Amino acid sequence: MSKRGDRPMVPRAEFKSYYGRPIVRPAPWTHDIASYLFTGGLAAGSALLAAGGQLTRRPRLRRAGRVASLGAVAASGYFLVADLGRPARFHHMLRVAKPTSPMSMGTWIFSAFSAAAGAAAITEAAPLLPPGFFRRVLPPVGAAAGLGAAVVAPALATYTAVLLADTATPSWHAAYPELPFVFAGSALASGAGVGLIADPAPPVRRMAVLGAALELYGAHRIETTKGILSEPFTSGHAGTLLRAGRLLTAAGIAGALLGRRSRVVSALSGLSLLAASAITRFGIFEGGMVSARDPKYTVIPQRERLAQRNE
Amino acid sequence: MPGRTKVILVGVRTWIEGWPVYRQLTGTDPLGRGAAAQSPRSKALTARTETADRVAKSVCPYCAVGCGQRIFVKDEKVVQIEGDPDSPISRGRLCPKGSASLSLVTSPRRQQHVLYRKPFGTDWERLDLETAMDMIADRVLTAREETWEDNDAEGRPLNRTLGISSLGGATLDNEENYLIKKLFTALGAIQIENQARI
Amino acid sequence: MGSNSLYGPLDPAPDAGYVDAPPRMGFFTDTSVCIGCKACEVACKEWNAIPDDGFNLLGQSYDNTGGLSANTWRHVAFIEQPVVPSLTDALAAAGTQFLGMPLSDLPGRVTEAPRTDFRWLMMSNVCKHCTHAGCLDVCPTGSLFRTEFGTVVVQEDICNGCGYCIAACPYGVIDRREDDGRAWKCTLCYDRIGDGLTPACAQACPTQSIQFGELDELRTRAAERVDALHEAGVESARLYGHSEDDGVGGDGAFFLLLDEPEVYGLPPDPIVTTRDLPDMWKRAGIAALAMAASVAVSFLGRRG
Amino acid sequence: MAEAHPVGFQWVVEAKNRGAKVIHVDPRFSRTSALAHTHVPVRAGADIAFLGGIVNYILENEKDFREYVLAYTNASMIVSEDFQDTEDLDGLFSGFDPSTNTYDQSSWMYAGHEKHGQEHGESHVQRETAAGQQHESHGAPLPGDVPRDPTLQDPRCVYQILRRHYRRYTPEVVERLCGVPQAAFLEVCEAWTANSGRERTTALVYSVGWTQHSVGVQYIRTGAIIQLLLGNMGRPGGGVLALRGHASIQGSTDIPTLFNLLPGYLPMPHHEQHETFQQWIDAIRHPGQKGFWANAEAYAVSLLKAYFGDAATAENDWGYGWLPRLTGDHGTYRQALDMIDGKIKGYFLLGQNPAVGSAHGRAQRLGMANLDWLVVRDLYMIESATFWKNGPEVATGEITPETCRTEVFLFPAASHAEKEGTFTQTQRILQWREQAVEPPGDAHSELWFFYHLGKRIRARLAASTLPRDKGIQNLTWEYGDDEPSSEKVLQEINGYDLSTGDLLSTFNQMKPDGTTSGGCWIYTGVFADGVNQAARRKPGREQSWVAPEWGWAWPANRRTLYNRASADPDGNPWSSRKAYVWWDPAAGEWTGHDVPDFEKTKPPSYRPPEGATGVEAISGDDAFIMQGDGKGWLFAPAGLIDGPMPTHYEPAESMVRNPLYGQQANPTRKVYDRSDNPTNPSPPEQHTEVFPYVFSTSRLTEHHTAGGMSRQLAYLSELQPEMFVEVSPALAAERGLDHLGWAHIVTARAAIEARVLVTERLTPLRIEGRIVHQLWLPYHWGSEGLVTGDSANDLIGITLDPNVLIQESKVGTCDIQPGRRPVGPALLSFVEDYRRRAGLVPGHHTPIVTTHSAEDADGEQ
Repeated sequence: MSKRGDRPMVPRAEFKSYYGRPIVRPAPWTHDIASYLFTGGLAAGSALLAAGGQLTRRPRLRRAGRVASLGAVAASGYFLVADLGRPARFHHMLRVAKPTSPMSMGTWIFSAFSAAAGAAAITEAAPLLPPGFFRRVLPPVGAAAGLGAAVVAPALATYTAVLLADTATPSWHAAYPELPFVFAGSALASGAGVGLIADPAPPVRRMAVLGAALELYGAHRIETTKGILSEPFTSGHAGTLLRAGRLLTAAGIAGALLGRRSRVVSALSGLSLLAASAITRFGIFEGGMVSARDPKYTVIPQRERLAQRNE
Repeated sequence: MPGRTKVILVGVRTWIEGWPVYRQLTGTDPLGRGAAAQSPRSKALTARTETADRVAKSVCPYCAVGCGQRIFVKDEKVVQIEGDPDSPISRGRLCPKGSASLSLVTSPRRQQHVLYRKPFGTDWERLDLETAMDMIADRVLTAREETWEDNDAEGRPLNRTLGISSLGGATLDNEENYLIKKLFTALGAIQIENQARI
Repeated sequence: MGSNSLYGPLDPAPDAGYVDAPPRMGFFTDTSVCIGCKACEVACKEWNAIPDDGFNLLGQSYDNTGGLSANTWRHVAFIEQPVVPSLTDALAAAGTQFLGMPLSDLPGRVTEAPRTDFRWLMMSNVCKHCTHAGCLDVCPTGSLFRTEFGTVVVQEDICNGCGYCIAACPYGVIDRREDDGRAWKCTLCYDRIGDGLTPACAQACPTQSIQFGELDELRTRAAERVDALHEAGVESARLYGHSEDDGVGGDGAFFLLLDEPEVYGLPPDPIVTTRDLPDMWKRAGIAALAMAASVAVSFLGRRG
Repeated sequence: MAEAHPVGFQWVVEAKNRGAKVIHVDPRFSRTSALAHTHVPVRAGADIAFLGGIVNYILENEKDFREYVLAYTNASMIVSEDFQDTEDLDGLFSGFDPSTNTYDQSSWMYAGHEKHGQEHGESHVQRETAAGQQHESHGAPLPGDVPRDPTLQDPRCVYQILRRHYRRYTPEVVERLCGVPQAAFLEVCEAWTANSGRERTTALVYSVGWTQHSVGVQYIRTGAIIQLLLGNMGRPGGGVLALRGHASIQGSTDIPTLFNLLPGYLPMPHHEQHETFQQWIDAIRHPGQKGFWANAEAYAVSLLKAYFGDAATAENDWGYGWLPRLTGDHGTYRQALDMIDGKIKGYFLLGQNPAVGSAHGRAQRLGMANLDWLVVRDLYMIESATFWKNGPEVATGEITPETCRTEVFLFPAASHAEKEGTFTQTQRILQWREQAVEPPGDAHSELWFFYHLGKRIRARLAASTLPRDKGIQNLTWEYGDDEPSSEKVLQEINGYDLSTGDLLSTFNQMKPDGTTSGGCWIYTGVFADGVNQAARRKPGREQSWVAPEWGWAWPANRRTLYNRASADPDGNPWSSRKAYVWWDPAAGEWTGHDVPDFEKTKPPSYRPPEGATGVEAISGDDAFIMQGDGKGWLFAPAGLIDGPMPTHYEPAESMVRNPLYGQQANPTRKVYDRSDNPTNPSPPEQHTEVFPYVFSTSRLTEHHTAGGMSRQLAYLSELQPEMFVEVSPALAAERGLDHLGWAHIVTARAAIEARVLVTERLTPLRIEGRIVHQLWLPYHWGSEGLVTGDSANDLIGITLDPNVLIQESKVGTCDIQPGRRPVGPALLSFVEDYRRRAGLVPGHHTPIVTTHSAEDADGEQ
């Protein structure tokens, strides 16, 4: 983690703009989309947790993972449709399948995942049914669906990184090599968070640590290696969010490792990881917006790129 | 029964074939960025000038350059006003004001009824057109009578009234200015002016 | 679908599946003859019945529109450039950003001598109808599509207002309309050119600063115009968006400018985000594998 | 031009692309300047100093196109010995009478013809009746044979008089008076002279803001003198083009809804000068004079036949007795002041908005508040219709709805798309508009309104036996039943051969014996061969570059006037490149790209016999056939009230003492010396520091005149949404004005507020050794519409040019202070305080004659 305190200010290069107005336009998305980044990641993480639980015969983990995944999928669906300018036309997303559009690919990924995660979660209700055909058929269907969801989960968790990066928003685009790792790590951490609350078994702790590691590695590179384009992630509101996210992640991991014996500490560290994941997503979201609103983040890097190319 | 199912099948087939994803897989636009994604509405798009009932040759009402305008009419409503490419003066071009002629002519803010404000009144009231015309005719003659001058101090003819004034004409047609000047002159009302004086 | 489908020189209409497509049409906007009359703004709004942008004095010289938006598909920019020697030095000394605004408060700025020279740049900005259009690539509903003329159009009967195109445009052109929810931008008068007519702005432009025609023809005409201006001593004339080798494969609507692009609010080196898309998916794939591996490692360890 | 005539400006861009040098002279850097090679910022109101400097440059360096000047101008003519110039009389010409502030012009006459000159009484009447406007279609009256010195050496020949008059207008004086550095000034002189002469021409284009000066007509005269000296008149790519403001303002002076003219620039009869028909006719055609104007009687009789039809007979002088007579100044400003005094009962406003568009807005509105009734016909709700409830005076309490007695009628009018008829644009081309749709609701054309108003009035007076009603009873007034036919009216304007009923094809067919009719002789030919020539629409690309088959230009479809001058005295083009009209000896007629402005078959070698008059007296090399002497006038022996040669006078409101002469401002300007029409003090008066800045007003591309046709439309209102004032950074610093902040501007008439735009496009000028700041205001705003604001014309007083009675609204002095203006009654005391500090207290009279020698003889008006 880079030390806080004063960043070396980029020298006030003299650059021109049109009355200080933005050159590119920030995405019109509200915080619904930032929330979806979190719930999408949580759904993926939970599905993986559930699959892990399923394969290592930890029913409580399986059940918690599947239910959390279903909840997250429902929340994601709401956020995605609510943010549309014309919500009634949400089904137009399935009109095309365009490889050049991460959101088009993402829609199909999300649909497939939702179907699988939904099915898996429903089968959890099998025990409540009266004995008979369904009660017998559901569990194996659930198992297959659970594995299906787990297979799609990594794509669900990382396509959103490609979606943000595949824009003209300077800081998002510049972060494309590392953003998927942040989102993958963040998804794992939030999944592990669910696990820590439900059944803090060692795999969950390992999953939390690995997730946090991935996330911190990605965030660190984004905040330090992008030159002026790192600035939006390290200063202002976005900077505060990302730093808070890191603190909560550290706390969560510490809790997960040290508080092995206490269910309460494990649950708290789970919550901390979940919160960290959400806050990190909002931080990334906000940083991108800032980089689109100030013309210098568009002009200066492009001028430097031109200078290098012309040497 | 088979008839109806055939119709449903055909319906389903055309629906499928209309589905851009299907057209991506089977057509010449796999990435779905052009031909496959075009909607029926887009395919059928046409300019409203081509579907107009008639075109009137006109001239812009704003400044004295006299740019040619073509006014397109559909169902007795003006649907577009743009430059007349035939005009050797403007070659089909217009300025911002000329280009706003469609709004000028069709704006809901245009006055459509006679309004009347009685002396010491605090607001407008509606007035029937024919009644208003009669009221104006009476007032013109009354004012004319009250201020008529047959001769000057030396007995030379004046034959006029200074009780009526009129301002306006540079935005009007020559034919309108002609009738205005002709009527007021015959009435002896000489205080006729227009924007040429400001 | 050819090799340059995502990046590099390309004739976009055939690549987008049109069999024997008409020649690619576009705009060449020669700002050296623009008189800032805004006929293009009004003619566009009248033809497309676009709502007004509100009545706000912006103080950006004679630009009270602000910029391209869902309700402004042609925007005339105004930049007042006093070339008073003391101004440029004062600016450098103060290290402030010259934002194109007339600065009345700058020390030493109030000179006795009348200004030595003055330039008032005017430019009618429009959607670039890029060869590689970020907005079109990212559109998840297929509302944004490539027309047979090689132009980029939003289909208002399809768009659900997801807003992705707005973030993807390297020029910040397209925008979502407040009360309507859908994205809107210049259609290069797709309905008019379909009937062989000239787009409304090009038809109205009094000095033919806006020229509409076949893109190849416009590119040769523009090159000749730049040479003519250079011979006439206008050294600062340069083309912008004309070259197929730029970051968006060349613009369908390109410009002749008299100063750096950013002075007009244009990006100096725009690159379509789709160029890096394959690399992005590769990166995401690695992260996904890392994720799967992490879970595997987590659960395959000693049962604890 | 790019600001107010953008589509016309395409031709400047075309010329520029073909290598023409474009120079823009304007106090403010405008969108025209942005496309010009050179912008020359000048002090508003000093144009004659600038142009006089160019005349000086031409004459001192002998750069005039000598053959052209000798052949086609009155340079060689000898002026009367009695003539004394402003150089001799400290800024006045000979013949000035301080009691009437007019000139006895006889001393300006050519030698030996002093008795033809105009004496005082006549000049006074000429000023009162804006007689200058008659000369839009013909020159002033003048005898034929005049002494000359072709060697141009005689000290009393026009050429030498001109040289002496402008000898002191050196580049150094131009710099002192206009603030133009000498280098920039000389660049203009060199460019103008280098691009004139046999092979090259220069065009002078002005917007009619030039006429809105107390010396407005003389501005245009100076431009004409330069173009004559350089041989640019009558030639392609040359001449003087006026960019007029309204769609048919040229039409509204040709067929004048103006008090002093009848159609075709015939003068309205004057009670004293034209008591009888014969006096009226002789006053127009001046028997013994040469030139086309000689057969004016035919034009006058044809007009009366058009008005009164069969009732007009030789016995009753064609109904001349029924015409009303002028007694003096009945202009719109005189009327506004009379309205304030309660002398006027009723007022018609026909597509005009004086509450915002006319000078001295407050006087206009106070006048309307004292009428019996007001009829407003317009497309939209305009300020002149709601002065009684939304006007600024309602806010100050001067007018309250409850106490305002004016009855107001607002009639909806038809737009240009809802009626057919002709506009006459600024190149004199009549263009017929087809009707697209019917007018909505109760809206009607003015044709309909006045036709039916006339029918109602004639019905009411049908039985009258009063002599005053004879005119209206005998009027020909039959144009159809409901919607009158515009075509029928245009045909009446064109005129008929009454014996055959055929439409006339040229005004030469008009007869003075009552056998022909014609509502406007200069428009005769618009229905040549019975065809509506104004409706012709042959595409420009299928015609020559003169495009004669699009619409119809008066007179006789001639597109460039005085085009005889595009050929040398022998009839050969001055240059093949610039050939326009020439003599074809084989065919024995004039031919070329345009309708020759000369008798078709009169050879260039023709010389008139001794004692010839009228058309016969025009010789083969008299290119200016409408002038009394057939020549272009470098020196105007008659016809102009304020002098034979343009002279630099300071504007009526200035802070600069005229350094060239004791006479400060135009001594013959029309002044209304009343307490409700004060003028800011100018040297030699005291307190000029109260209003220390110069202001000018003009238009924006996005708005139209008083805003009635632009501030009601969203797409134009959003482009320029608020009233603003432009100030230079230097003035902003001096007065503490912030960019986008508020400021209020004050004159002796009013105070208005506006947002501040600080811009380098205005620059301080060094005048007479000190810095003069100029600020600029658009004049489109008013209290109605989608975007509203204060009206710039409220600031401006009523001081008029003597020749055409147009107000000086292009230059004035003012003060500007940061922040918004006071509101309510406080506004009145605020402006009153300024007046007091400026010494404009009751009993103050603005001095007119300020020459050092003159005792303070204050001329009465």
